[in-house]
Amino acid sequence: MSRIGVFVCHCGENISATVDCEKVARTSGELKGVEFSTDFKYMCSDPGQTLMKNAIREHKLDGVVVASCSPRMHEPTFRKACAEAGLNPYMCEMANIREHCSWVHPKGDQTTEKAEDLVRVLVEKVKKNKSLNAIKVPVTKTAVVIGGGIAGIQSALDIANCGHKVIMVEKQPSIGGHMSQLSETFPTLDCSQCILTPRMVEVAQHPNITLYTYAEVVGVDGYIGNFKVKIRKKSKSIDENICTGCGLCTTKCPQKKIPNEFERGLGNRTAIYVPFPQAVPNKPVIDREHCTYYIKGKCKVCEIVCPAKAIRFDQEDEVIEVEAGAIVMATGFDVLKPDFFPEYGYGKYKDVIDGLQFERLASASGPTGGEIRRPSDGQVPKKIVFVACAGSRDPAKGIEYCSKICCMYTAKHAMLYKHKVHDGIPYVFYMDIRAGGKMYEEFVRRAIVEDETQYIRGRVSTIYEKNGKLIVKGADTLMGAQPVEIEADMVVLATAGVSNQGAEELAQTAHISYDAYKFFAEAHPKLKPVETNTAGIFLAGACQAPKDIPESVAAASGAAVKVAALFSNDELTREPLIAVVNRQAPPVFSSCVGCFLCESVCPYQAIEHEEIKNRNGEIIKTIARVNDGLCQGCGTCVALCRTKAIDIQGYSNQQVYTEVMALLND
Amino acid sequence: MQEFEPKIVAFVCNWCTYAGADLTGTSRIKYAANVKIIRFPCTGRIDFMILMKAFENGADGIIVSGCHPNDCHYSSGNFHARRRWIVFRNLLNFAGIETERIQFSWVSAAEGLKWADVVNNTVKKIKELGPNENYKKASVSAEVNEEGASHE
Amino acid sequence: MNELIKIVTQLLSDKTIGVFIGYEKGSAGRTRALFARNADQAQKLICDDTCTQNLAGYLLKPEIKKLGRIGILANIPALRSIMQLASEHQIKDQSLLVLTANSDGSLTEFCDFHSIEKYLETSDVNITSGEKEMIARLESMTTTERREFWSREFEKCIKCYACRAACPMCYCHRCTTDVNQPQWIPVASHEMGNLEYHLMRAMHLAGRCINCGECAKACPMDIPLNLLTYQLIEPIRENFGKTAGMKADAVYALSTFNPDDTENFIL
Amino acid sequence: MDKEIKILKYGDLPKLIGRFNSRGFKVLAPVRSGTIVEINPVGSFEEIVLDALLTRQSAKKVAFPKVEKVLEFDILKKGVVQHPVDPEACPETLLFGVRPCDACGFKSLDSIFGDTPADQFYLKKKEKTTIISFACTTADEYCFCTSVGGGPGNTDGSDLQFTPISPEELLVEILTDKGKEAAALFGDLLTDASTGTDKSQHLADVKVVFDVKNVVDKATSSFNDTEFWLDQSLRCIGCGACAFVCPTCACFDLQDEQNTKKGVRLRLWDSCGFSLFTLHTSGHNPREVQSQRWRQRIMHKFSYMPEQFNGVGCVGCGRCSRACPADMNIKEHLTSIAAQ
Repeated sequence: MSRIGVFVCHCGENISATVDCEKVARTSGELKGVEFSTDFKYMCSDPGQTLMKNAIREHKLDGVVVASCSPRMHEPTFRKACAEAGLNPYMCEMANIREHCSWVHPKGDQTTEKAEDLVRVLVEKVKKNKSLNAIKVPVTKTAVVIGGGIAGIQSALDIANCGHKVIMVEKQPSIGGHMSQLSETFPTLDCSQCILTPRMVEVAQHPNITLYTYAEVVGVDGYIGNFKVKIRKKSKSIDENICTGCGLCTTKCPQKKIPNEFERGLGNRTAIYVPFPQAVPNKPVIDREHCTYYIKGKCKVCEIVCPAKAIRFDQEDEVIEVEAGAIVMATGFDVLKPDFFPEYGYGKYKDVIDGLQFERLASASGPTGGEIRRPSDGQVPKKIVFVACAGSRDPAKGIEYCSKICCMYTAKHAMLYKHKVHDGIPYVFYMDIRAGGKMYEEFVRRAIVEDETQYIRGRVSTIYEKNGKLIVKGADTLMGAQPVEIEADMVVLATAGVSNQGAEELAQTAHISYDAYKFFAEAHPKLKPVETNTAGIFLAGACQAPKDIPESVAAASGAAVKVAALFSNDELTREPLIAVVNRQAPPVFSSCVGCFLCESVCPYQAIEHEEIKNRNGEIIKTIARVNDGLCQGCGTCVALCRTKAIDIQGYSNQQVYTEVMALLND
Repeated sequence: MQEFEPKIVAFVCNWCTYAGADLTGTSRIKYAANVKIIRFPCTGRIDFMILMKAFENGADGIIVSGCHPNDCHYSSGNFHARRRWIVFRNLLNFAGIETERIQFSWVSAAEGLKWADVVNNTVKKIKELGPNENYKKASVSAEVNEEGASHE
Repeated sequence: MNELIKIVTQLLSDKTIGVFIGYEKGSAGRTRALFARNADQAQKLICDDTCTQNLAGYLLKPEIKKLGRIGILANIPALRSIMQLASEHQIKDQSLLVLTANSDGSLTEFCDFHSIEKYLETSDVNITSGEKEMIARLESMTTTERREFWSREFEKCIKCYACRAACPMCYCHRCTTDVNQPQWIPVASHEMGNLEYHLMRAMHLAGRCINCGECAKACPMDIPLNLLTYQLIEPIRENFGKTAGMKADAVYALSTFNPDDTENFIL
Repeated sequence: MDKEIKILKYGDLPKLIGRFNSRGFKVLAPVRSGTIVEINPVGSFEEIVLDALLTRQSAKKVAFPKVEKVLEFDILKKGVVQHPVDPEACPETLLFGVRPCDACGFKSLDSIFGDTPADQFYLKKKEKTTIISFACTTADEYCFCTSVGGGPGNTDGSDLQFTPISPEELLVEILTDKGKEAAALFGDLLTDASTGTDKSQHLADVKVVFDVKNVVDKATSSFNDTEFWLDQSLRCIGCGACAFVCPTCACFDLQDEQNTKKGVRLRLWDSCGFSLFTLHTSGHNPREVQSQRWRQRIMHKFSYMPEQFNGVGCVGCGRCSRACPADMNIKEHLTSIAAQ
């Protein structure tokens, strides 16, 4: 005979506004096996938990049902409380009467009845619960950081400085990411390269960090503490150990007219190249798509000139597998391809560029040496129009969110321009100016007041070229939406920040969830911002949503701390909600017949063959056994097992069966 | 006579649809109260027999929902489930049991609105279909089949 | 036929096998299983077109296993049963001595699973046209008509489990029906108990049924049970490209998947 | 009572059935259902099939149905409230057109269910049932009633027995008081039989194939002959078909069907042929293999029954043999036992 305790939470008004909590507590008290039931303003609060603990001790409860919010929110909280009161934490279940009831139904009897139903279901379930003990698994104290932008760099350094091994994987030939492309950074206008490159070098030289550039993650197996990560090291066609990085090859390469990705196509590079002067590692790779040798089968100039004899044309991609205890996703973001806006004529008119291209123009190490010149004729533009929200906050274009960083960098661009072209006039078309952040509003003010940037509130409808000028047509909504037309020399589009291409595939490879925009999804929007739903995989930076540098760095450090905490123990305790094969007395031993159909159904190769032998060592029977280190508790085997020989703890056949019984027979 | 309020059980996976339904709540989107959720780790865990039990015990409709293909938290549970349902629906249909009473859906953790739609549409559909007499009349509570009684 | 007796007598006398499962004349013109353990018993062996029973069901019977290595006269359904049982780890390669009677009356002995697979590739493993028609007829009915058809049939069921006992794929030591914590399937032979038992059985045989029809033949109440599992054969082949009992190392249709499996019913 | 003999016209049978119907009797008789003939309720004579040798199932289900509710209960917070089922709550029943072997089968059931503690659920139904059997004019090779003390015209267990003595006429034997009461319902349709009318010449010829006494002795003495039973039972696949169609098999199982609120307790047919029949919770099974279960079936009918009550627990209808998927022919097996 069970002694269940039912604790109904008002959650302030969140539940009690539409559900009669007293009634739920009262009626659940009438259920068979319920020894104690009560309702309380905030069950999760200290007094709430104390009330619960006292009830457990006082009434010798052997099971607890907390009727409150989603178990995805507070299950750990209440299970911990039970444990502290001496009750096995897995004897605690939660009835979700907030997200699944009070918040989605109007005040009324039907809503209260539903709450009562949900409680009854969980009461019946908890009667079938079994005391379980956490599973201990070893932790590999190595982290894989995917992405070598500022977020990845920050995470890697923080983890490495905690004394743990880090493997950084970057798909480009150099780490640095988008930040290395920036000229100056808001709101301080300090040089991006100057603050970033020391960190890049630190990564390269850190004893705890192994760096794989020009590499991609192609497989993730295993589970928290015990991941196996497959990395494809794309062939660089050089022997990094021998190459001295003298750069002679890059000067001699006959292919000189390849648009430079780092310069966003504003400059050129050779086929064997180092993406930018401060690249880390500062060693070239051969771009096989453009290399004469790979196209025509002859050339090999680089090989001839290389003093170190480091060129390896026959080098092949290599796939290595590393073991890791945790993974940090820091794959960053991308900007919307401006050809997204035919009306703005990007691609058609050379002088319509995007923000990143402007960064390169403004960068001292950029194609123009830091002078703002038109891509078309190299002239210094006297009038520049900056178009904010190019794509962002535009349901029509399919992007409803605010890219967040554009307002700030547009203001920065205007300033940079003004500082370089004193007689020039910057215009900014904007919807709203969002400058939340330390010193941000002040920064925008400076752009407007000190640098006389013309801010025009309104959208740009079209841009077209007329005798060497770009005609920008828009409307000024603050002046009664009267039409505005500006003859500009150059237009800069603050294109929306979007998820990196390949993000979806990577998410699927790593088995983490992602949102409608293919940004990786956090486990909880407020309380678990750097965790994913997959234990042991964390998020850093703009792969989660558009973020500026300080935010990315903060998130990266946050993720690093999560990893460090995970690595702080040699063993990690896992929830025992896994599959088990039943065992019985001889001569049956188990109702498993050893058909092993469960073997192929298991996503984690967790099914093993167990031979049952008699005293003479002869095999009587071969049955399935679950490896509790590998089993993740999906239960697919359970649904497949004809004899019901395999069952899953926490969602056992007894439990789900009785839940259905309880739900439908009221 | 008052309107028929169908009993509908939803078997959902913990990672996508359960979280999606949480989001529906967090977003305060309203939906019919007829549907009650039973939480499973994964659609792969959902045994066809639990669906039969639901019908046997008087469910008028059933919702089975989990992660979209490729999004399964366990990578393939929903793929196995999908095969199971393809076969099971075939069988039910052949046995003369209305498959319309089971609504399958993929609802991700981000699709709070979709969950509300799935629920409301299912409730609407089941109301049109009416009570699940076919299955109920054979259920435990019904008079036990005295010999020959069923012929009368 | 004499050839069969000769071979089996030899196999038994030189102890290659401990028992040979074949056919003998039964009562009222029936043909039934014979378990020859010595030369005398082997004399009763027959081999003609009345030998239609699928004898593979006997392969896993404990008392028969105890008789030593098993030889069997396997018809096509039996050969497929052996393949399916092998794929479910119930029979090891070369543990059996398998004979089959060809259409011309000659006998073939299989040295291993592979040779059985080859043999089956060229054999007709389809359900009969009569069975096809019956299924088509049922499919042409309305849902309600089908429901009535089956409730009339299931009403007759007395839960004697002859279908289960006769099925070579129902080898579980403990059938789901006998699982009582929880009691998934009502034990009683009332309408619900019968309906759920037969649905459960059909589901558990989906993708495993090798259409030997033993279940229907065994049913003392003449319920056409085989149709339940037969009608799943085609969809499973169509959707998943799998046919049961053709390969010893086959992966079960429902324990694997294809990311591109298509359906039209999931929102 | 000493029996009366009368004559009834075939043509009056519809009237006869009509009388019982109008008297509120539940009339059960052989009717065609699909491919088989079964004993089921009938509204009119037209539905009845009299030319079938035997119905697929025996007549036992009339008093011992395959599923029978014996208790209802409610589950409350504290304890359970029981609602017993009243055994009396069963209709007056006429069982019409069954074979002598079926009627005879009730003798075994009476002794089993009548034994202390008396089983009211069976007895009350039986008590309220009047049995009109039809003597057999044909038989098939599975029949062996004469070898177990019965016969095509055996009247044991029947209240009335009809024997076709000509295409138009039936010889009516009124055998019991219950039979007399029933006959009163259609007395006007009966005419006196000319003295010396002998039904035996009209009966089917069923040869005696073994001496049942031998079977009883040999079965009992060969209990430990494992090889013998194994040899007999290798073909057996362990289903319950034989037991469920058998007119004398009386084993049952009690099952509760309940949800969290209420439940019913059901009595269901069971079979000693099932491996689960004797399985202990511990996993131990005293009848571990099928040969032991087959032996049990034979022993129960031909050793234990004669020991406990008088007479064997088999009426020689041969249903089990006809129903057996594996062609376990009991007549053949018994003959071999007797010949041991």
